[in-house]
Amino acid sequence: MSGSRGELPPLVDYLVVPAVNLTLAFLVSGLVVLAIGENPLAAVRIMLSGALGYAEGVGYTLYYTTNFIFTGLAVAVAFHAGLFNIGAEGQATMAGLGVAIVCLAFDGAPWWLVLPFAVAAAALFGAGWAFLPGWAQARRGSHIVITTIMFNFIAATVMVYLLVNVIGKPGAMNPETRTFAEATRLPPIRDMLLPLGFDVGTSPLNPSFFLAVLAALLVWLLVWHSRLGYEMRVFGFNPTAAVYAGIDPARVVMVAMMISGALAGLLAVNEVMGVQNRLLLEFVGGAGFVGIAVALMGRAHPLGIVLAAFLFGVLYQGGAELSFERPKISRDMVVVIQGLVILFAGALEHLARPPLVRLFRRTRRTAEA
Amino acid sequence: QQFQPAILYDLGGRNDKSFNEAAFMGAEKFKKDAGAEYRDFEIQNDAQREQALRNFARRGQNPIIAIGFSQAQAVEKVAKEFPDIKFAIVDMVVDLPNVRSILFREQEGSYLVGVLAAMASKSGKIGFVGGMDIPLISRFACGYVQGAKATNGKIEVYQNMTGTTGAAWSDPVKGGELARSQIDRGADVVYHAAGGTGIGVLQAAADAGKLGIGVDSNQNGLHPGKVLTSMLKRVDVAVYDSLNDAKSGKFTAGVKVLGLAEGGVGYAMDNNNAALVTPAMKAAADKAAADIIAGTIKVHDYMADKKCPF
Amino acid sequence: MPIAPIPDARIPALPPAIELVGIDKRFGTVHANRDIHLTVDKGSIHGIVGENGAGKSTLMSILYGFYQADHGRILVDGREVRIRSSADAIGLGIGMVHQQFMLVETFTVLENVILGAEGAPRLAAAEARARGLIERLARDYGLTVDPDRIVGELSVGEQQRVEILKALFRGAETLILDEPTAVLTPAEADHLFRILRRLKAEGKTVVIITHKLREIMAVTDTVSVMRRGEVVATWPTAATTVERIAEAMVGRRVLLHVPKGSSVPGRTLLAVEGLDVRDGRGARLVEGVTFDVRAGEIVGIAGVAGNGQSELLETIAGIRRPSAGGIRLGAEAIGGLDPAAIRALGLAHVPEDRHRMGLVLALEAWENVMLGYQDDPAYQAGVLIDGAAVRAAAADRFRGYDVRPPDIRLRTGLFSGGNQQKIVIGREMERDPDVLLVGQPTRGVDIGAIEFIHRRLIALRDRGKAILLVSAELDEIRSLADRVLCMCGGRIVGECRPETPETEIGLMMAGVAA
Amino acid sequence: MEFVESAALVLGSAVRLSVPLLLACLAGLWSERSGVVDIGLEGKMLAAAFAAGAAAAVTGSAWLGLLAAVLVSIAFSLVHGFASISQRGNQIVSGVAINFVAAGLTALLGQAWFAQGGRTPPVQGDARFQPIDLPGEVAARAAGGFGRLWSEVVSGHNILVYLAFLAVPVTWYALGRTRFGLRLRAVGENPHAVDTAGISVAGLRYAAVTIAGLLCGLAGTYLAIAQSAGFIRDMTAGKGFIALAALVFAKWRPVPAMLTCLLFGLLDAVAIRLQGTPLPVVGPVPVQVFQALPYVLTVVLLAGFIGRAIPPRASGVPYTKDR
Ligand SMILES: Nc1ncnc2c1ncn2[C@@H]1O[C@H](COP(=O)(O)OP(=O)(O)OP(=O)(O)O)[C@@H](O)[C@H]1O
Ligand SMILES: Nc1ncnc2c1ncn2[C@@H]1O[C@H](COP(=O)(O)OP(=O)(O)OP(=O)(O)O)[C@@H](O)[C@H]1O
Ligand SMILES: [Mg+2]
Ligand SMILES: [Mg+2]
Repeated sequence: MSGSRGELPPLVDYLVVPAVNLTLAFLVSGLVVLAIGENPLAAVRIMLSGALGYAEGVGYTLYYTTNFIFTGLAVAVAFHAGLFNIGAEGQATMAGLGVAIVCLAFDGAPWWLVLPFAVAAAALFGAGWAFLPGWAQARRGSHIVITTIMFNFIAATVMVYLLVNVIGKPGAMNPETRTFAEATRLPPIRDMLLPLGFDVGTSPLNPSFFLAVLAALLVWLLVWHSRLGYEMRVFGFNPTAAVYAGIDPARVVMVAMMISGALAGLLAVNEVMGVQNRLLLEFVGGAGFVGIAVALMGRAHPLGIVLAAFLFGVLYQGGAELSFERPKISRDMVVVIQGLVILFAGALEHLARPPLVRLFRRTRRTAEA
Repeated sequence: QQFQPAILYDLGGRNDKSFNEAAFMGAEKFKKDAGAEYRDFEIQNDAQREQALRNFARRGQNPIIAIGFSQAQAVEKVAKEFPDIKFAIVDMVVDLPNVRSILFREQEGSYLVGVLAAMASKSGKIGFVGGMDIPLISRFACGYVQGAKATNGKIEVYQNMTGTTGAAWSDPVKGGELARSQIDRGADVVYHAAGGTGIGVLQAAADAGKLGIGVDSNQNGLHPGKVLTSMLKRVDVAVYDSLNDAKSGKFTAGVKVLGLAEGGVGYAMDNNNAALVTPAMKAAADKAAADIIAGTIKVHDYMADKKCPF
Repeated sequence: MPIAPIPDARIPALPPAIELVGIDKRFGTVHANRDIHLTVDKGSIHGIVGENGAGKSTLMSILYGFYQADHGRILVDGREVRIRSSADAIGLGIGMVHQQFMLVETFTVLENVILGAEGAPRLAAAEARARGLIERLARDYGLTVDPDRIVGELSVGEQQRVEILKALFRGAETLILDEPTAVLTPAEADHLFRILRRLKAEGKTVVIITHKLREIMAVTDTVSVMRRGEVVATWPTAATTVERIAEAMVGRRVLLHVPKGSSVPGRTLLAVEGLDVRDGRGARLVEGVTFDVRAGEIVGIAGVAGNGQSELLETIAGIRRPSAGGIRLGAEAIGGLDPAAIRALGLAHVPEDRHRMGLVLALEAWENVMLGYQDDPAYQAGVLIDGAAVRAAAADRFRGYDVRPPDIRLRTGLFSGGNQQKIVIGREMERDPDVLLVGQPTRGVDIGAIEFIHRRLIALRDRGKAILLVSAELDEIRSLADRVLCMCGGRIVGECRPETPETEIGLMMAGVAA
Repeated sequence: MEFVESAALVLGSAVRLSVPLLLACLAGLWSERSGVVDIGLEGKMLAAAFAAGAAAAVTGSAWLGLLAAVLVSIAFSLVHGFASISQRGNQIVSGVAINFVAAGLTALLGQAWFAQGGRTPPVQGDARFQPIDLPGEVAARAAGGFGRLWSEVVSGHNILVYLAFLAVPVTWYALGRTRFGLRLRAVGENPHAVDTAGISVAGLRYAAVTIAGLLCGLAGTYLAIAQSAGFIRDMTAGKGFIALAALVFAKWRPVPAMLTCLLFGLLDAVAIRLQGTPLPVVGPVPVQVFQALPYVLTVVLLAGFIGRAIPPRASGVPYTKDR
């Protein structure tokens, strides 16, 4: 490849290149903004200040980031074991059920008491929903991509059934459970910071953000510093070598899928216990699919994932702000911008590299001369 | 307090050919009549409901009208934070002193189109296609069945729901196929309550030379001569009235239930379906409407007991 | 008396088939080829030797249009040409058999042969032509392969024939072979050389890269030696010796045969009895194999690749399950245990395919040092892996086994084959196993490294360990083993002393003397 | 007889439901057999559906709608190709991006141009692909019973349906029996082999993604102006992902792809038909049971009978000369 990694100073490689890519993405988006008669520079300013310019905006950005960290990590963990988990959406959906059951069962109990159980339930339900595709792949040779896609649909169906016929709130138009008691809800971070004298405004950001950061740390330890992670990577890169090394492929596949599902499931802690405070249909809202892009853009590394998730958080919050401020820029426009960013910063990430490499070679040569 | 109205649409968006669009139409009409500007916003995900409401409120928008039952929790929260601002919510009750809750008796309008469907049907079989198996949609279905059965005791009603994900509201292909399956089994009138999916239902009925029934807004014009009628849910009127009340200082909080009596629901007649609805049919429907208003016909509300006894 | 043609400056000689002038190539910071001048005469067999990483493959890949040189010119038949892609090279009558075969494993032989040279849009005509060619070559050269077999199911020797067929089908006048015999048995190699001589007789030119100096002496007319990206010598083969070539290659004197004392076998450490192995479809791969290996001896298994040796090793190591029979490691019955359990009992295994099995090329080198030993308590720190301990062990191995470059953080795939092999051998031998299974320990490895690996194996034996060695190199078997078993068709067909003449072992391997 | 007629109706429905899946699945097949993974099928189909709906609405011609759809879909394909072939980017990320851009852009332009909430105006008559009656249709229908099999299942579909099923043998032949197909399959298995055979890896892959674009164009057209009468936002409703699943199910082969898509269509049609009818013995069953049926059966079939599906070896891996 012309201009591969390693020919540039690390600083350039990890900071300048992504910055150039993002700039390109915004330039192209700017053309679209221009086409509908708005000022692209103003649009970028609104987007950035909406996402990062004030406490509440930051709160929203981080709230979205939380979701994307969970699903991004989920996809990445499976990825290290050579598995493509498209099922984070369904796993998170089912985890929502687990969280709701716990919260309803302990309704009224203080959140810090309920939280461990909710986390456990989320992980358990998510892992359980991922276990079957994992099992089918390991023992029956079914392809994980199909089974996880199918399990997404099945999860949606199960959820409608349960919410309409079993656990739904009586008399509600909407298939949803009753709302949890105030005490049981995860408090917004504002409530935790106000006593300390900070006001971050009203945003849905809640302690699950820390859970997400913790999860990223744990995934880092798991993948690069634990035996299981080592076995997963060996299997992911070279299944034959894994067998040679005495690693049981079926076990790795199932365990990796369950960890992946558990991580996806944690999203439900944020959404169900932290934000919606009730179980409702489609609360995952596509975060499972965004997780795929997050994981890949983050190169399946927790730090990368946190950064990519943050980028998507900025896009989501900044996008909302943008279409709020500039009614002409509809939410569809925002989707287009998100797509362009994924395209330029993700898929076309090498676009800027060869010119930069050439630039560096030239400067180096002039420096030598 | 200034008069600076704002509208918050549900996930379907401003132009969903359904109740969001009806709300938009009401606001537009008001804008034209009263010459007052308004702001609006289409959310992209659940988290934006509260955010958008609060953003409106902070900017001093007043009144703020939220469309759709899913907004209830957000309205409740934000309305508490801004007790001086007037809120209205469509399709759900939020019990606060500054919130007007507007409900519709969709079952009553559905009853009327059920009557028309039963009379228009030659085969004695009619169909219903819903978007998702949720209580609100079952309420449409149940009223429809009741009206049809009341007209023709032997009538058979096929019912289908499209799906279980958000895609269920935007899958005209599946909707068309559901309608076709009902038509293949003999149905010759098909009523839909399925958003964008319903476009496919009406299309399939028209393609097969059968009749469709539209929903929410007047969809008769989609296939002139092929859409028997549309069940109207006058969200436009509700929005218009709320804006008007607020402007003229007559805004009241509390629950407003809009049924036939209040002109909140009904069935659509226009040039497109004039030839389809015979005077006898129209008379029967109008009689039923009068009886419902008079209370001699009780239309069952599915939401009351989650059952449809017909 | 026939007189050999002597080049005469007065008669205009035929232009050389290939002339490389000042070829220079860098990969990033690596200077793979430095100002190379090389002339290959028409109708000759030209050998190229050099250590792993000397730049041989790179040079030939430039000639074949796979890489572009940074500087330099190429002349074909005396005309300067520009080779920008393999298509250009093919058009100039250059064919190449790559070190890593460029075959589509899911295709049939026929499909592989015609790929890129199909002629008409419909395949039928090309297939018929290829069938004809395959038949003719089978007749003329004994280059037999079943045109309708799936390539992935062929033995490496057969796959190589497919590669040669591909080149000939495209009308190659100059044929480049990159380490063609690394994976062949002596008989297959001899077969190949007969074919090469036939090609030469027909006026074609052959360039052959190899690590086996014996082969250089046997088939080439001219030999060029490369070291660190440069051509350091070119000689008429007849005018040089193995020792001179080896010295030019490595830059020091090399022992081509590692001396070894006679063995003092002790107690039986590995005993295999009546072992049967079947594949998924129930076909027998190993049949009724019985033998033992005792402390302090190296037992060699000779055999043509694909006769059950690999499966035998894999079954002993626990990668495959035996369908019948027993395996004992010391006193323990290990038949049917999994690889981790068997390893824990003191068996180590150098698999024959390091890329496929022995290493994970995408991992950093130090991570491969714990492959198979990830459960070792020495590598654990609480619930986590003790990275520092593993890296320390890795650095130690790298020093002890002279792995170059000694960078344990480098991605494993970036090491040359010889050095990758040293990583595997170091890992397995340093566990001080009672029994070591070794498959093809020096495949594709340069002579310097071969010497090193052989020394290590003998040293292990002398420490009273049992070694079971599978190799396609009869030379290797004969110089290392204390006893030789011949395998054919999944059975042990005979046992002999390593001094037994090569031809006799060869016959046994073919199943004739059984 | 009545059973046969019901079966005929369900089968007819299965055929119609399977067509968009089949076209998208074949598109994925072409792309992935060449080594380019394509999870942007959904987006391309959606973009094509919009282009078809918009062009047909404006020009009044279904064929111009088709042309526009194909061009737009190919344009998206080429973007994906540029990212994954020339730029060696991550193919999945690129596919995700395509899906985002298509979803946003169709709604955006739809609203900007037609102001109907991202819908295109409904089309009628020549702006739509109409059913084609094959010979004997009327007689077969009149005959009832098995005649209905002819009239419902075989006859009376629009041209795109026949094109879709024609694309199967064409794909089979082109992949299996032609020079182009041989090279294309080779590049998906081992691009090094193709490169060293003097054939352009990039050229082949671009050709493959272009064909994928063409087929997605047909699929989108079918959705918008054959099966429906206009574009509606998000109208692909996940079919691109189901097609992807079908592709794996079919192990990347054309004839099994057709059978799989027909199976998926059939499961869907049966689920539609059974919804709301009480089952013998069990009695009334929640709708969701039937709605989940196709997905559950797919999983069961996959786990029970299909066995391991091995993708083309080089798929998803950008081609570089170094190892
Ligand atoms: N694709 C590549 N990218 C970067 N560097 C390369 C590449 N291929 C080869 N090299 C460098 O070029 C040098 C020569 O490699 P080459 O493969 O030509 O050696 P070789 O003589 O064929 O070795 P061997 O005997 O092991 O086959 C190596 O040391 C390596 O550093
Ligand atoms: N992509 C690459 N980047 C940098 N160096 C490389 C690359 N590929 C190979 N090399 C270098 O090329 C040299 C030779 O590698 P090569 O793979 O040819 O070894 P080899 O002995 O031929 O292996 P084998 O015989 O097992 O195929 C090594 O020094 C290695 O470091
Ligand atoms: Mg080499
Ligand atoms: Mg080598």
